Amino acid sequence: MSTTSYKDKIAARAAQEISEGKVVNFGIGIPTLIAKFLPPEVQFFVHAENGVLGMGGRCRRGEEDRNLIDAGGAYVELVPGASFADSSVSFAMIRGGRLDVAFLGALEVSGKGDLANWIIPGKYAPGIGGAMEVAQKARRLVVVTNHNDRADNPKIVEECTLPLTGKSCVDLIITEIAVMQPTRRGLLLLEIAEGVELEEVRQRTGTELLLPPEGPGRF
Amino acid sequence: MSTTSYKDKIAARAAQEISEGKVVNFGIGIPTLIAKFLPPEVQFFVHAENGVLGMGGRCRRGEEDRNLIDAGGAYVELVPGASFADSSVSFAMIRGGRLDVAFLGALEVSGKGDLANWIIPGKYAPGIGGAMEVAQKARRLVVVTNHNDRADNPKIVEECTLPLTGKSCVDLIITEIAVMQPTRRGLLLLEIAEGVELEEVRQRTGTELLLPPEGPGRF
Amino acid sequence: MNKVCSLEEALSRVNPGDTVMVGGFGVPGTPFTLLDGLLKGGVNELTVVKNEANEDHMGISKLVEAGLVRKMITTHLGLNKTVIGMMNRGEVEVEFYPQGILAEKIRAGGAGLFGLLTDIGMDTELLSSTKQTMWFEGRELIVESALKGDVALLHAAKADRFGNLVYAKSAMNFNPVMATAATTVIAEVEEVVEIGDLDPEHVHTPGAFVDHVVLLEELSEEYGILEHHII
Amino acid sequence: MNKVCSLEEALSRVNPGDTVMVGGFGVPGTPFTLLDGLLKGGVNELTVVKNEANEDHMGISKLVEAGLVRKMITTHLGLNKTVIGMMNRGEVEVEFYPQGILAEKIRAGGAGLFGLLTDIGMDTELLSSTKQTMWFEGRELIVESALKGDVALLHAAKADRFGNLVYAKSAMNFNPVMATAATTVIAEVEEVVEIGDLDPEHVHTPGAFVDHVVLLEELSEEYGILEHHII
Repeated sequence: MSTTSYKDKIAARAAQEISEGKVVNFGIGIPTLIAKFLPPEVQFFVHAENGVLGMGGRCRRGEEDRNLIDAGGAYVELVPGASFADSSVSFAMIRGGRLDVAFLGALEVSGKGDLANWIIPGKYAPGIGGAMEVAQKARRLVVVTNHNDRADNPKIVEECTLPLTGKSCVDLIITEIAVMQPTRRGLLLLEIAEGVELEEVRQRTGTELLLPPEGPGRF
Repeated sequence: MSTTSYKDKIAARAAQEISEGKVVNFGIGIPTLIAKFLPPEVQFFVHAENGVLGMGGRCRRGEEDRNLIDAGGAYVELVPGASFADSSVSFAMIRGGRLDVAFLGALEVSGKGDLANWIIPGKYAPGIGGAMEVAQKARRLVVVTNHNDRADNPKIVEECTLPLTGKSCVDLIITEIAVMQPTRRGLLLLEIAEGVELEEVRQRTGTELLLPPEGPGRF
Repeated sequence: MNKVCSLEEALSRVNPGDTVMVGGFGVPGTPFTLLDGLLKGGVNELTVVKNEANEDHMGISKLVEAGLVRKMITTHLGLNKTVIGMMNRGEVEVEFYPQGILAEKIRAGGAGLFGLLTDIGMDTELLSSTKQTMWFEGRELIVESALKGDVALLHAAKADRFGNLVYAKSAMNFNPVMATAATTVIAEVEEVVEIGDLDPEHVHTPGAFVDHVVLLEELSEEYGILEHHII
Repeated sequence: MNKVCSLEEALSRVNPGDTVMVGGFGVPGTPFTLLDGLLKGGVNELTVVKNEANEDHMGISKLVEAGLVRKMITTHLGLNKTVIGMMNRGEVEVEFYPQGILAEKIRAGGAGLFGLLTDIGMDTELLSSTKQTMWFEGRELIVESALKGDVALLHAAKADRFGNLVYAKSAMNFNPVMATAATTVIAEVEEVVEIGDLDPEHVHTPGAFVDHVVLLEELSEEYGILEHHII
């Protein structure tokens, strides 16, 4: 799979986690691709940490508004029903439990649902931004990530080695080859991508995979 | 002096404590009479605990707006430059130090500037409302009160016997016969009402009065 | 996407024993119709969080008088002799807070915080004797816990179908903070507009906080001008 | 009643060593003209509170690069390699907070509170190892102190002469909370209107919080569209 196609594969599967009326937050990277896989009749509201609720897609060139960006700096459109709030209200929405589902990338994610995605000590430490609050407080946290890193090491591990963004916070992990659910007993393999064998998923995953009684589905 | 005239006497003197551009809070009772003694060219902004900043006078009959009251329930007008805020912002303004001057009534006030005005144990205990925050946090707190209670006992005392609204919070006391300033050394008698003798003020006051070097003025 | 529903459907979310936050400061912003619905339903053992108890025989006072309220968390009952009498006779439990501290406790609950540190009331016998205090950065402070509700009942001037709310004038008061602080947030509104009809810069409470919107078909007398408050 | 004054007059209130709160999240809401004024004045040893350090060679970054900033209190520097480099070389001290917790610390300062209790970061090594914690109502929580500034520098779309402010779209962000939290609050604005021209229900920051208003005669290039953020 090319880079583009595996990212799209992940984003398309992630889009199924959004339904009518939901309040959604997209982290940077793959999460920004998810919205385009939702049918236009599904009305949902995208939250950005800088106080926008109800972002649409990115602006077409020439239609940018200097006062309207998302939390990553991109110029965005608004959907009907949008509103603006200050930073304290925007995060009250997050910590108060009004984000129905959030999608974040990962550096490492453990079978118990621990997430590390904000710091590589000595290499990359730009600050936590809003990620810790989103990770800890979204009602449902979906991690979307390539299954392995550039050196082919598993990103889904037994224990995170990097400093955590949040502990036991991940509800679902979607990669280009598998959909997995952290549970108290371990990581449950819910779905395998079309054309991928169970054995490949096992080999490329850094923690044991539990199988549902009916066996994993396909996506 | 009749009740009306002594209240007006106090309110008129209190009005001199307000100047251009100030943010002001009026408690119930005598404080509500102060605004009418200010010349119309002085632009100031009256804050109410329920979120109004920039109240004008009371509405003329028939012009009441069911959605616009002050913190005591009276229907009020707005001045140009008014704004509405929620209760948390309204009190952020108070506790954050943005009330330039507040006027409150008193049950008792001590020479050190302690104020008691919210509870008479066993008799009257309706709750503190916003008075404690106004008393503790206004930049300048002016107590406006009749000098003695209905039984002719001094309301200005050595030590308050009633539970305090605020400790060492009073900057100025204005009554129908005197203007006094609580200081660390004791209560300084700044002004005596026209036609009143120093001896009368001393007799009707429950704590020692200090005199300024130049002697008290008249009002 | 349509949060507009009937009064009955919305109020079916309120259960006996619930903590109910009720917007309003005096008449403005008080959800009289939702309160009448609760009264009719007879849901009891309620803990009610409200600035005051309205005035005698109005709004929340009717629920207290009917014995449906176990406890009130409030700031001032000065305009309600009936509820003060019931409090003094032990017929309703009342917990008082300074008004802005009540607002902050609710706001903290809504913002997913657990408590706040304040000096309000620190030197007064009533407060300093009944609260948890701690030393922080060289001074003793009161620790106030965050307050959350099972349900919040609000009144707004307008809503769209997503639940974005706009309040009128001094009817805002406690409504925006309570909108953030309850598991289920129900707003009665005087007008429902289509999604997209409200200016995003003028929305007071974003729709994400609101679960149900009830359109008022008429405003009862309680919403009107109170004769005794006219000069 | 007129809080409108010159840039020079307003900035004369900023002194070496001050804690300066600066509004903005990226370009929107950043007071670039006030920051350029500070840079020109060379006031140094500043502690700056800002969501991020803008991008390289823009806004607050220019003050950091000029060595005028002793310490930044911020949430994320991901879009500014220059300041990250200076931080790594020890040329500027940086204190990071989770973004919403920074907003709450500022808000608490503005609301006259002294601190707040939160569980954000409680289970992460970085935060739980460097913060004061306490047990409260059965759980361990982080105690965050309130944050106040000597000066706040804001950007708003409109102001009246009393200092009532209206922000545009996502240019609101940290401006309203910072407006409450500093001894001296200075807002640069794109338009000044007469007192009475703003709708009282649409004012975002009441004038009581604002000390000085500076009218921008023109918007520099920094306020415009950033080419590299266009798709």
